[in-house]
Amino acid sequence: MLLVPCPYCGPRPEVEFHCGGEAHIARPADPNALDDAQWAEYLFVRTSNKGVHAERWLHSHGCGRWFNALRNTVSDSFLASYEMGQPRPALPTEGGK
Amino acid sequence: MRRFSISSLLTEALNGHQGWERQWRNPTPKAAYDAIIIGGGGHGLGAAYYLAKEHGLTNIAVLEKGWIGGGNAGRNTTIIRSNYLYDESAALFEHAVKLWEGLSQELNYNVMFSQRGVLMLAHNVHDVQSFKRHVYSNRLNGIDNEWMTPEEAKDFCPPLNISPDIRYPVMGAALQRRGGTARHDAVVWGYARGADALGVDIIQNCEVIAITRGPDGAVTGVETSRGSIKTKKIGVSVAGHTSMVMGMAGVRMPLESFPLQALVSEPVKPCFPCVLMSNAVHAYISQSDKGELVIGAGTDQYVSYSQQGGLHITTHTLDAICELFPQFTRMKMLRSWGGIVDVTPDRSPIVGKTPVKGLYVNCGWGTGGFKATPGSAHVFAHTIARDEPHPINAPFTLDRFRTGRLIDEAAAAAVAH
Amino acid sequence: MAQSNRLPSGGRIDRAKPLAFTFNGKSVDGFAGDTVASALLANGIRLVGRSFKYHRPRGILTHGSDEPNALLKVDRGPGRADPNNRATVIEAVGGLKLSSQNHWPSLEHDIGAVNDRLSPVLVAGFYYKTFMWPRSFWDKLYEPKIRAAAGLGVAPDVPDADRYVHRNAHCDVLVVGAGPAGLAAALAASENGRRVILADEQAEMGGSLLAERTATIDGVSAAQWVAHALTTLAGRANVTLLPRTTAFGYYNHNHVVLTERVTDHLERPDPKLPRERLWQVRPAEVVIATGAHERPLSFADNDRPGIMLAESVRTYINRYGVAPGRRIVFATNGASAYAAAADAKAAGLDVTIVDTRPESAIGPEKALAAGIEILAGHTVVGSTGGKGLTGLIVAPFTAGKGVGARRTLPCDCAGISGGWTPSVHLFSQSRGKLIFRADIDAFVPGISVQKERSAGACKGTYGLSAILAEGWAAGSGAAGADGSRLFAAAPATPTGFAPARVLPTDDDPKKVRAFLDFQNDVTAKDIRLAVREGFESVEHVKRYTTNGMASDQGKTSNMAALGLLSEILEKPIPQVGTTTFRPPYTPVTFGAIIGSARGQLFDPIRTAPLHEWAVEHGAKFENVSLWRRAWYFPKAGEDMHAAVARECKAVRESVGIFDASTLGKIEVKGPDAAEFLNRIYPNAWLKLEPGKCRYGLMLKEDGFIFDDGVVARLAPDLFHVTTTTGGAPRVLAHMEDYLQTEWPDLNVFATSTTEEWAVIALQGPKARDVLQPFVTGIDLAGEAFPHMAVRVGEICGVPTRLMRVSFTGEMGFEINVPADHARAVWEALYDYGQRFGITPYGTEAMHVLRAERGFIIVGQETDGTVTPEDLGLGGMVSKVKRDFVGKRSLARPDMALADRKQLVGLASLDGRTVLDEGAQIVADPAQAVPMTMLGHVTSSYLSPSLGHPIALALVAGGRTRMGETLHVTTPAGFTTVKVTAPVFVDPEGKRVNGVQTEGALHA
Amino acid sequence: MLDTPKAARRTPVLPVGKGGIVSPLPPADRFVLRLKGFSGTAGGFDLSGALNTAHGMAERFAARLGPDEWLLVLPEGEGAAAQAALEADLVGRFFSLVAVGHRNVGIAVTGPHAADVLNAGIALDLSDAAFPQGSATRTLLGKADVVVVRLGSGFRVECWRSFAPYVSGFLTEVAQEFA
Repeated sequence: MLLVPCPYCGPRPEVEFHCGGEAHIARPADPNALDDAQWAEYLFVRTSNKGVHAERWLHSHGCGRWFNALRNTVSDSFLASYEMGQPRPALPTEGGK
Repeated sequence: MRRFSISSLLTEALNGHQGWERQWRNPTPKAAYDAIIIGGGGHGLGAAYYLAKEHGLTNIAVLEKGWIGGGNAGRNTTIIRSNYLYDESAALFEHAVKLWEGLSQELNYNVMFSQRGVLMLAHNVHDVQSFKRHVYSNRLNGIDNEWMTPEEAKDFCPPLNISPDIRYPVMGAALQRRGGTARHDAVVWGYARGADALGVDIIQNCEVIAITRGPDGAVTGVETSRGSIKTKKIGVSVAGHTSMVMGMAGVRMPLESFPLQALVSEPVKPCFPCVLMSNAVHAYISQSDKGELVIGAGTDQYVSYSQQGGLHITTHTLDAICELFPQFTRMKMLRSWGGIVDVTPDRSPIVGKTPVKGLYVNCGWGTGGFKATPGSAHVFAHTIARDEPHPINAPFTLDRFRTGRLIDEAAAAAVAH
Repeated sequence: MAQSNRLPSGGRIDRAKPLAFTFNGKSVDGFAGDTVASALLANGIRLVGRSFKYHRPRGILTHGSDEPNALLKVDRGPGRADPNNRATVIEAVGGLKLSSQNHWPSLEHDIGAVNDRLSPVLVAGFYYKTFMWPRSFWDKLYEPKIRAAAGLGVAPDVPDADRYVHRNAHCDVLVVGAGPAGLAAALAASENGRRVILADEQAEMGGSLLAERTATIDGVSAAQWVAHALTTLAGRANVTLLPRTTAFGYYNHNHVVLTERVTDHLERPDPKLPRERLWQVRPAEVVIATGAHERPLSFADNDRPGIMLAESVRTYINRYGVAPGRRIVFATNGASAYAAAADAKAAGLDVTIVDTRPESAIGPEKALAAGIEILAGHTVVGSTGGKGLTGLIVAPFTAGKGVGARRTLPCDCAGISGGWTPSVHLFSQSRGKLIFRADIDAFVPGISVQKERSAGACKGTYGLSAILAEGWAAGSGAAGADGSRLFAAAPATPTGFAPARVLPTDDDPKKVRAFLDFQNDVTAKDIRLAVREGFESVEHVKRYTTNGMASDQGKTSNMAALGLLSEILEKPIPQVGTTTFRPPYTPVTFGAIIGSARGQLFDPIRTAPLHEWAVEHGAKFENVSLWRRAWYFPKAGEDMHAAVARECKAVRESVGIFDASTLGKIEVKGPDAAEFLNRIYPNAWLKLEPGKCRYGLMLKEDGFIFDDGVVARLAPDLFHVTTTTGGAPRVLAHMEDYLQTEWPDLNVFATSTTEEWAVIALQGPKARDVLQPFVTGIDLAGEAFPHMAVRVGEICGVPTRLMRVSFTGEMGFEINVPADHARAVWEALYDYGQRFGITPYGTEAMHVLRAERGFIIVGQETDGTVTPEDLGLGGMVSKVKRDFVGKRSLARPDMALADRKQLVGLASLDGRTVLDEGAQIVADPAQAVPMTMLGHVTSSYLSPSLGHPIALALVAGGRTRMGETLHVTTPAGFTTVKVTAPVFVDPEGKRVNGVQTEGALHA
Repeated sequence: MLDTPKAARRTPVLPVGKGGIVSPLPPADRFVLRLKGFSGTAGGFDLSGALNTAHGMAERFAARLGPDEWLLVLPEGEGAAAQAALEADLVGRFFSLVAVGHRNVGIAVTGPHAADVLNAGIALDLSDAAFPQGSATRTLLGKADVVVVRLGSGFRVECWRSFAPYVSGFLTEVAQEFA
């Protein structure tokens, strides 16, 4: 069970959280302006990066906040977590293990 | 290829088994092949086998980054069934089951396909409606699947707890008698041996690190940990790692890769006759020929390539198993492991062409790819050889996510695969 | 049975506390402190089981959790029997009933032993090569035979009488293993108040020190040092000692899971105690001090009962006061067995040492063997005996010259030692990479990945002084102190061995069966066969031969197989690889893993405030998500059908009362609340006036329906949103997701009030009459309180949000009251309603009533692939709103196809047949299989109001098929139906206003 | 209009374990307060505390469960006055005050093994150092969402009423060995 670093509550057990998938996929401001392929890209296409991955988490059985986190999908270690709306932080060791 | 038979076995027994030959060679990669399959699992090796056998493409190679069968082929709970709801899925999985039924003989390798029946439990009114919908749909598609009362289900699976007092009482069940299990490693080895005998090069410890493309965008070859290899056709069959490999060709996929766990108990004498699935409480159980209870758990909730998940996922599954089979709490978990499954938004696979010429993909099987192995391999080979899909895999395009013509088995049935 | 092999003195057993248990029905005597294995040996019992494949007689090989052979069924009474328990770890308890497994008719005379004769055929992977003809025989003959032969013990067939619990714990340092390294680590780590947990799988802490006869530490005996260490630790409030506790899994983020056996060692356990406790520990740091496993030697017939590990011989003598034999031959390739031989001799036993190393390679350990015959430079080529060892066949061996003349050393016990394998399981589970140390022929932990450090033998450190110092340093380091301490241990620990894969022999290697994996009957020959057939990866060899896959998971066999593989492939071991270790370290009961989650605690059973009333009034219940809801209220003699018909009739003709409390409720508040709902729902909300309700369908971004419900606007900035029963949590999560991530600029808060408000539905022509007397502050008159209005007032003196809504087609009210008041309000209404024949109804009648009126249920008429247009509810989708969740997806090409499945009604042409829900629909029942299916039946009932069946269905292009004849599957075949509109009662919707529409009802 | 008595309040009937470790608490009034960017006192509640802390007394406190979310608990009957006071103090601000007095049930877990009992189902560190007096948080107990508050002696567990039989059943089951 992961220990998920909630930016509000600190590290807490994974069972308190719901993972919401890849982060930084903003809902298009005007969905009608997108063609079908672009809309499908927004709805369905995900990177599933092997390495550092930005993802959404909801502290559903805790403070109730959505937030973003960077996690290495090979080691499963968390590298950062940050509040919704903040930019993805740069990592000095990005790409490494 | 030396045929396996009781007589060859007895002959060798007298000879101290000195005369058996390698089941597949250990070749050095050639500079070029007519086609390359990336991924030495059951799907990839099977595709190579059918390319060679049915399409005459023998100058081909299967590239495996580790050892063949080391991915999901060797990590699943080996459930086989074809009682899917939608015509498209039913056709695909039934194609596979028909091939399973003759696979040991086809490959001259006992894959131990055991048609002991797959029993799926209904625990609420919604399940009952959904399962009957499946049963009727299967009937019209020519697929066996029958509705059972709780008492009939218990007759078929005597350990089952059908007490009305349990948390989620059994209200009935759907049984596909032709469903069952097979020996996962044997499928891999059988296809490898068969493909090798037809001239296919199976190259292990060969990791693809790049896919090269020409000026027209078509594939021209691969860069591997064992050098460059030229080819005009590449079939990607790398469950769990599809997004990464397709990314080498610049194709982004509607996939997420999740850990999936399973476990076995210590071996015991036969106590569980069939495969039993309960989607409502998330329990999947059968007993291997060795005597172990084989139990499938769910996926973890996050993308991971670690082949390791949390204990709470297996706990959740064992909670359900012990609710249905309270006699099993004193059984012991012997071994647990994880695989990586790539999951599509509609929980149906993608088998077909891609936007890149010469690049074909077979992926997105989620938690249910093993059962499709021969069928998927067969139609994937057809797609690669003819550069057009077989009618059976034609609906399973990448493009369906654009048009909205999804094949949403999960949504339609609340049935995990 | 007499304890013929109990030594007259010594051991840590309590001779003042005798006990007796039975083994295969015979009484066995022992003492408190014995394991079952030590007591069996004390009673002279060597044969304890049969192997998996060949049914060979097997004895006790080890003294711990690595035991592959001695697996017993343990029976502790009704509901307390289970198979496959290691005799070497079961504590001897008076009254236990033990029996051996995998034989018929008896342990001594086992028919299955014929397999041993067939062993030339039953080699690795033989089953892949045969049993294929004829095809049908696999399922019917071969597989059942194989299955019956396989397996070890028999699974329990009655529910478990014991309880299990969980415990989550946190500490600064978790020390796993209480041998010398672990004790030193725990002492160091706990010096300065850090929270320390020390866990050890054995009943008594001390590890290998408990079997030391001569060793001293800092001038006191090993036993005294252990006692002092444990007293010190027990005296520290910051230390938790967990004996009988196995750390079996090292998971992500320093999550270590332990299983504590709480009562199995007690003859009469307190029923308040759980049998086992699963500890889920999240330590800041972990010290792994799990020791090492001794390797057996591989030679022909190395599996006879009486052959055991040398260190186990030593342990049985020193710790348990048992002589595993009177004449013992130690066969070894290294130093440690000399200490065992010395201790055996000191115990007065007849001892010989056979050392595979030449004389010149034997080190200082030779001094330990004073007075013992040593056959140096000898190999073991076989053993004699049937169900028990009678002799070891040895011969001189010189590299290059081969094997010399044989001689048989008579013995009733052999102590074999093939060197040591550090127990790196937990380190490997923590994802640390192992590195190979050729000097000790073993894998040891490499760089730590998680917050853990290894110490002692599990790290390849074998000298006692060094182990203690390493343990101390690890414990201190884990506590952040980085202290060090030296320990003076004497005498020096004999260490070092010359790796031996399979011992040299002059027998035909094709015939020799030298066992590697004792339980799975894998021999060196099998490994060679696998390689010959092209299985070169260590994982392939493991899977093809099953080596290391038995219930001991290869603790005594993995290194032997790996070494042999390396020899055959002529590659160094690191290039051959090693297998990844996965949890659990030793098998763990399902009971411990699930803890309390059994029976009533398996999953919460949610019930609404009126549940007890329904129970008292004889309701039958159904499960709906986690809820248990009243399904119908049968009167004496009524079946479900009759009860539902009566309940429906009451609602249509008079008044029914229904508990709708499980409906999800969300309070949406804020100046932007209307704008928010406008974006979340496809229909329009800005102009809904306070005091009015509106029905809303909710879509996901993919355009498909995922929930629905009525929304009441209570104030300009306040909405009372309702959801389906099962959908409440996901709708709130959906709202929070958009509020927090996409539209954080909107000033809206959403709060769940599902359980604050109980909901009593009064439905039927007399509903208002029943309600009227109890309501204050609300004018219930039709014009003042029309259909789809909401008012706030009081009922029975408590607050209510009263909604004039109908899910039945009748005039209806949904009375929201604070949950704790629901019972009183319900009873008041029910009592008063008697004069109108008020009838409680359940979910089934509710389903029938709404289907008659053509109302959909999300999850029944929809399945995640259905759009509003498909249901004929396209009018609810705003054409003018620029955007809402799901809008763009509705514009995809496939959403506009004419052949999409659309909601219609179906009428059985025979006027009788009630269609099966889920039945499929075709145009031509005579077509060939596979048939073209047009859709399926979503809801179907015998309508009590109409007296004939009604059904709703999704049918391809359904709205263009009105009046068409179609065919619907039945269990026996097909029945014929006509396509109708999906509304059966009161299509004009007059009855909600109290207008009686007899004509429409019986159309 | 019938002359009917005011509807009585009836809380869920919960099991009482032996040894008094787990016991239901009396009915209370409660509110969920959602409010952004505020620190101070309102309606007599101290809302200045950090996330996951509770301020007040055992029977009347504000527990900050989220950055903009408080659970307010007070003795039965005091809710209406508190609501009026809160609304007065917060006038002009954007907030949401929702009565949830009947939604929740309170259960007391007390005694020297209280934390051990809770830790059978809660994965958080509940030791004095990690979860001292004045701590409060939402978390999971087994399979139920709960709020744990540490004010006064022992712990207060709050859960939704339909989960109360499960939560109290779970706690009494695991408390047996300490009773």
